[in-house]
Amino acid sequence: MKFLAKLEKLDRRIIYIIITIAVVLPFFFRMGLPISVSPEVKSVYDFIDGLTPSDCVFISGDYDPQVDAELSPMFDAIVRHCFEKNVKVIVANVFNLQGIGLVEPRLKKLAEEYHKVYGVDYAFLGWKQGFSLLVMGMGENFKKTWETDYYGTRLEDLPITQPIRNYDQIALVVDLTGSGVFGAWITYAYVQYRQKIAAGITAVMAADAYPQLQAGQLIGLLGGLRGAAEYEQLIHHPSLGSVGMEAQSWAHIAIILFIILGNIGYYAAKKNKEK
Amino acid sequence: MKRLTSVFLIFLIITFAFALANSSYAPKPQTPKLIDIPGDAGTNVLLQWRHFETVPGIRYDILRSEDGKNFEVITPLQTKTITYEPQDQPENDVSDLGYFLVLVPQENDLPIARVIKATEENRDSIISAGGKKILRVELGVPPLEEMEKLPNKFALGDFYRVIPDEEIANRPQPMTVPQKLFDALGIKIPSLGDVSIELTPKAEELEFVRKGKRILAAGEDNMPLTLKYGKQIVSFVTEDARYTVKSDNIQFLDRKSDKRDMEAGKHYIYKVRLYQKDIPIKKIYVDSDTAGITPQDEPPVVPDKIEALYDRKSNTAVIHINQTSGLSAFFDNKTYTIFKTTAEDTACERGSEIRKVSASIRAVILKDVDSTDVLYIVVEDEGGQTTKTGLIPLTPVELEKISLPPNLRVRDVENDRGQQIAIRWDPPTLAVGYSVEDVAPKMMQEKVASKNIFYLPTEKGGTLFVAEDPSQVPDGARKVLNLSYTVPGGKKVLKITYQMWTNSEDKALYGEFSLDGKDKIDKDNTGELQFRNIAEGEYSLIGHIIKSSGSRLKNPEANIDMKIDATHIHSVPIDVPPYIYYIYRGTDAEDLSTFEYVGKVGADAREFKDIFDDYKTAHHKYYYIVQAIGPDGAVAQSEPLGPVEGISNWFNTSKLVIFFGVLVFVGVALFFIYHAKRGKQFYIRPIAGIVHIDEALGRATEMGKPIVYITGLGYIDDIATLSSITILGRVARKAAEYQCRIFVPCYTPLVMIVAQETVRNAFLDAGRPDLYNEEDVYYIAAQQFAYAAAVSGLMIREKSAANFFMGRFYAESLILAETGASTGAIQVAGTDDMTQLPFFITACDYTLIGEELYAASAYLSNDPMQRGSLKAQDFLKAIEMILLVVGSLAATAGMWWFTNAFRALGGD
Amino acid sequence: MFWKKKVPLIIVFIMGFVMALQYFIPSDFSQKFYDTYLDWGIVIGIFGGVLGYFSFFRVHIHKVTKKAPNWQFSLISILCSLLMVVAALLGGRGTGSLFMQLFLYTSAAINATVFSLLAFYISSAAYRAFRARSTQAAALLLAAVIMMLGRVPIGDSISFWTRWGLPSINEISQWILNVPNLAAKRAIILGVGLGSLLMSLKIILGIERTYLGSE
Amino acid sequence: MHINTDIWVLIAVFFTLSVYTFLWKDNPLYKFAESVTVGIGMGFALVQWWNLSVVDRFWVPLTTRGAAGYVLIIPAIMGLMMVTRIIPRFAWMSRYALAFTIGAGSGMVLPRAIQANVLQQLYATMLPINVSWTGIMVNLFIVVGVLAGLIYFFFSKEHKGVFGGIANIGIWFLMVGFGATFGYTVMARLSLFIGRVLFILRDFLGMQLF
Repeated sequence: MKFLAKLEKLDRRIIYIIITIAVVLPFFFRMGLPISVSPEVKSVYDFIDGLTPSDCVFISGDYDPQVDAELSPMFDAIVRHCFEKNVKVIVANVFNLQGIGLVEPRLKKLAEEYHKVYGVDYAFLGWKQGFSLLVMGMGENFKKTWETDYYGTRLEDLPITQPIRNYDQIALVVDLTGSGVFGAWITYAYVQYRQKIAAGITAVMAADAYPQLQAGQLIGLLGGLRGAAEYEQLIHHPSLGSVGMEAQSWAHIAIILFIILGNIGYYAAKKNKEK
Repeated sequence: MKRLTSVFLIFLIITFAFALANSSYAPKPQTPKLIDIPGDAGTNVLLQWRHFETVPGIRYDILRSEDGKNFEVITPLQTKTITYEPQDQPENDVSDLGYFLVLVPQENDLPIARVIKATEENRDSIISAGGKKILRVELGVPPLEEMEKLPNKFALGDFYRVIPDEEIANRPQPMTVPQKLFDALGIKIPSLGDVSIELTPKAEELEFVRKGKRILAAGEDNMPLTLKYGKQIVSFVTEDARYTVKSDNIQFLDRKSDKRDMEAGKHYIYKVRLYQKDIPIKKIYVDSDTAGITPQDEPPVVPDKIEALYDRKSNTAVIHINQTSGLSAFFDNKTYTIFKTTAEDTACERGSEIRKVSASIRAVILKDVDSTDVLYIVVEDEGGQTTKTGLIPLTPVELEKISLPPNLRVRDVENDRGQQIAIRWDPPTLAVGYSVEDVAPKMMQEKVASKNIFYLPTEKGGTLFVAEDPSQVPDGARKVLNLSYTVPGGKKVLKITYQMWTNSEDKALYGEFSLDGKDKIDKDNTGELQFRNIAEGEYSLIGHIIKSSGSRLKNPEANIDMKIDATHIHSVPIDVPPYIYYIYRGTDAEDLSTFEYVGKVGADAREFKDIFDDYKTAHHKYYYIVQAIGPDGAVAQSEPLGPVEGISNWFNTSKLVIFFGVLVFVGVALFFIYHAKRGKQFYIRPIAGIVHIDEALGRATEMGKPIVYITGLGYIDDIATLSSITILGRVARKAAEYQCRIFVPCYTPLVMIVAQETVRNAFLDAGRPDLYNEEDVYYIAAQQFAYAAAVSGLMIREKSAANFFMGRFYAESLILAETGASTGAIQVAGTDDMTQLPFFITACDYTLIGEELYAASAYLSNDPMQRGSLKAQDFLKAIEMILLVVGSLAATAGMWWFTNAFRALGGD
Repeated sequence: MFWKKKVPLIIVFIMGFVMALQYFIPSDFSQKFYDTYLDWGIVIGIFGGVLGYFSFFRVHIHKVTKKAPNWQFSLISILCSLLMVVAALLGGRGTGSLFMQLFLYTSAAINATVFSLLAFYISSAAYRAFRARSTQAAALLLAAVIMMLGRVPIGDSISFWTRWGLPSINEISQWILNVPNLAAKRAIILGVGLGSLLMSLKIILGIERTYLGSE
Repeated sequence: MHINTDIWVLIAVFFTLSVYTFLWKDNPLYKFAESVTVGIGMGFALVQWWNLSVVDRFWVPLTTRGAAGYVLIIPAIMGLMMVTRIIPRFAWMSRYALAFTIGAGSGMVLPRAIQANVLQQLYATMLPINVSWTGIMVNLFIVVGVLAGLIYFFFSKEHKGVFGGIANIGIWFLMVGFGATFGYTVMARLSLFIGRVLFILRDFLGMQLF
């Protein structure tokens, strides 16, 4: 009984160590668990899969380093998919300046991997002051709102952006974010201009996005690392996301065990008190 | 501490070293080739030059000048950023393979590179011909310091370094073949579709691999293999120099625009400027040599695809005119004049004019010709120059009768800025397709290597056969190693896909279907419906289009009643009639030559929106002509429709519901605010949280330890922050009374200023202004993590007895709450942010959930206004609840018009 | 008084009223007005930015000069920010530039790491606080556990009962997410939404004026 | 496995590890990392702000757009007024700018929020409650849950009797919702950690993971 009661207050550090082990080990011993694809991810995949080379997808990397690990796998997976389908890709960081440093190098790398030409197959707009104002402005006049791309080239001079007047020429907006800004996209881009929006959201916010998803304001949703893993599975390109899921599994088990231990301890302690 | 600062200084120095290490090494960029776009008004010039992989630089500027002295920058173009690669791969050393590089000089261009493998005989002749022995090839760009060792020369050519990989070559190669091939072979495979097989590798591939390491020039045969086993060579290294061959061709089109002018016959001089670094203080760049050009206004280019048909049935001729050339976008053709003449008139001079149309016309109907006539067209461009086509004989045909869509009309687009005009037609149509799919097909795999099945590719798909003895296998045949295929998993699903071919006047919302009495609606108009695990057999599907009013569209095309065959896995796509509609816009109904092509739509459209760049241009009288084009070339043309003009509207009727919503909201709010202003005290039920706030304060005073109050990361116009400020007022006041210290670290400057005022006033009210310390209400940094870290530090250092987290929070919430908990402080939190509530709930002693935060602030501040608005909130909530109940009941009763009223699309 | 309090409130009212109305007016004029506002808003925001940077430097310089506890760290912060400016001046902002490298390999890396600390905090929080003290606490606990299992592959592997046609853990977690969770969130959105709406209205009407500060 | 000696990676590794030392206890290494990221982050923001905002969005239009550009001086002045907030004597000036932006902001939010946060949500919650799986297990639960939730947040009446009972149901829904969010978040936080582990294993220790 005494021993069980001790379970109620383990030292934080013990928990930390065990979590670390649970996360690191799977990188060496892989189980290769299958991942079932959820409908909201599938619908994003299907939508992009249905696009033609003349279509254009606008991806906004509205996230900062804190959530890089979770969202960059999504970014890679989606951009890969677009490039494979030869769909045009315009990338920006509408809501997050820090996103530039995270997204731009990845985009360049992928573009080289798929032999894509800047300004023709893809473009990078970076960040500009304005947040929601930008989102609205794009609905009115895309080129005037952005004026130039991240490197200072006027958008009229880029074959890819030249024909884009407003959201009508953008098949899909993909918002990758660790915060609630997808809400702003909905309020300003969907509500006003009926722009189709898909969101790649960190697991936290994802739980939050389900009302909008169910209300049909989002066409689909990638939730956290799992979302990325699922998408990777759909495009047959297992990568960061898939490996991460293994570690996830084990860490989750560890935490659940801790919860159980904690409760055992809790009741044991209560018994002791009653005695 | 000293150590730390020194560590930092070292770190500084290193990084600076890096900054300066970026050397400045770049050769002159290639002089741009200038090309005058043919057939244009002399207002387009194409620039072309090569950018070699090994040339460092961040971007090119394109400069133009008229006098050759002062150049203006037209536009910057980014170069591909170079990734420098280490050079130590041994397989890149080719000195032992005996390859020689020979450069073939060219007229005003870089020399062409040839790579020759030397033999005993020809070695000397190669060397005498200036051949250089290739020591090393480079598949990436070497680091700058490496590159500076050798002069960098450039040549043209694509070469590949082939390092064949037996392992890859021997891998079984996938392929799919139709199931029937196996039936022919007598092997039964219950597959759902094609069977994917794995074959032994092709003989030629193995042969290619066995040839060993070598350098291959692109364009030779078996290019795919070269790409598979080879890597493109960036540069060859000989004793005396590095010859870079890998380059990409950069193109830029300089054309007349509102920003830049360009005139035919005027001389322009161009050069390109390669930037090494872009430093505000000092720019490092190299200019190319200049090149000049005088763009010409060429005579017009005649359409390259003219098809003249004579329809015997209706005795009319139709001419289809197309410019297929990619350059046609630049042409300045203005009008086509069609002449009628005789076959003898080979010079096209004696014809009589029968029609003059704009050069953007795609199809012309001619009633006044007969089958024996011969035509020719005179093309005139903006500059008044003309060109004639050759003689165009009429091809006699019998065309299907084609008719224009019913009820063609032009309208100004409603609820818009006035820059759109719509051409609409009928009938609204519900187009349905379906597919019977297997929910969970099983993946089957089979090893058949032992069965000696061989695959022989032929023109039509290939054949399978069994051969016991490998010797009798014809060459080119490959052994089948593995099969994989899918078999039915049992459960079937029926997917109905539909499209509503309607225009906005029909106000169509979504489709409603019923499959043998099983009703389904697609409220969000996703265009797809699913009927899960259905039994095999025939079904009948009835479908309708539902309007926003809730009623169905009446016309027969908008209602379908079809048979569905769900006996086997297959799909029936939506079929779209093969018509195309061309839309033309003109300013004068009488003069057809004013009509210009504005766009085309398929037969699934019921509307074409002509969108202008701005309101002004749309705000004129316009006429429209619609042409229907049949698959066989038959044409039907409408009379000019209109006139119509773009009108900008003053109220967006599609937002009426929202407008009404706003009115109700404001009305209710004003009512309560009014009563509150008159000092009416509204009742608010006591909020549990408040007790805990006082409790926490009491605890802090007992222990004589300070309080930490966090106003969150929200901005000053955020309701959560404002409520937090109100509560802060109360907390600070109590703190002053109990004389315990209170820290308020702030996230944004504005909030800090307001917080300072609040706390100061609170201490004043409590009569203890002496205790107020400005330093305790301070700004940290508007950076989430910096803030979280600093606050955690504060809580640990000061061993605060009570922590309050009120306002808007993000991911840092848990950092704060956990650190607070670890110091054993009593914590009260409150936020309206759904995502962070769980953490406060788990890690804090009490949490104000969502609106409770507002309520608490209203309760604490005896400000009637706050109570009033809380009351209004309750009242509106009550309305929401009633609407919800009624709405759900209506939906259950199938009265969708009620819920649809709330759809409030806004905009379309 | 008039210039310091009345006029701002009048501006607030006019701007608020006009912008709210503008939403319903598609006309060319209203759109132009709207575009102009967008431009202006952006520019105002730009200069508003100064406030943050100023406060940052003021706080830290203050610390250094006053030799407040840990002032050295404030010094480091200041130096680092200056270093970034210098780096940008020297090498530009492009990929691979010193500026970007510095950001990616220090700031970005550190922030990511700090937020990964949350992985540990959340575990200890779960262990410490997830006690089935009451039925509701138990509900919260259970939902969390199911969610944890349901969102990872292992959840599917361990739900042996699916063979009896019962929903797998994954499906249950989906249901929790799409139904009770959605209901809870929507209830909060509906209420909180009204709250912020009222706040906007009170701001427009000049009733809520905390943000203006007192003099 | 060969250790990456790229200076940048080493720097990142150094900082990553020094942050983790915080798990044991607060220490100078951690404080150092903290102050560095604060500084670098601020510098980054500052530079990007200057180039992307001040230059691209203000200076360039001002100098190139002619009359249309000069108009931008007005908002620029307002922006500067905002800054006067830090000088108590002129603080009142900032009110004009604040009034302009916050007023317009509130006005803009009003109709849009009513559309997205009220009407759209109501529309999505008005669900048919017929006798079927979705009818009961989904729609009914959602409608009841939302109603109960709203009642829980009803402040004009004490939680007693039937009313209190329904409010209690509301709490149940909220709790389950919070639980779900928590469970979800665990995942998110772990993936951050996984991200760092990946960095150490792959980028630093150069292990082949896939």
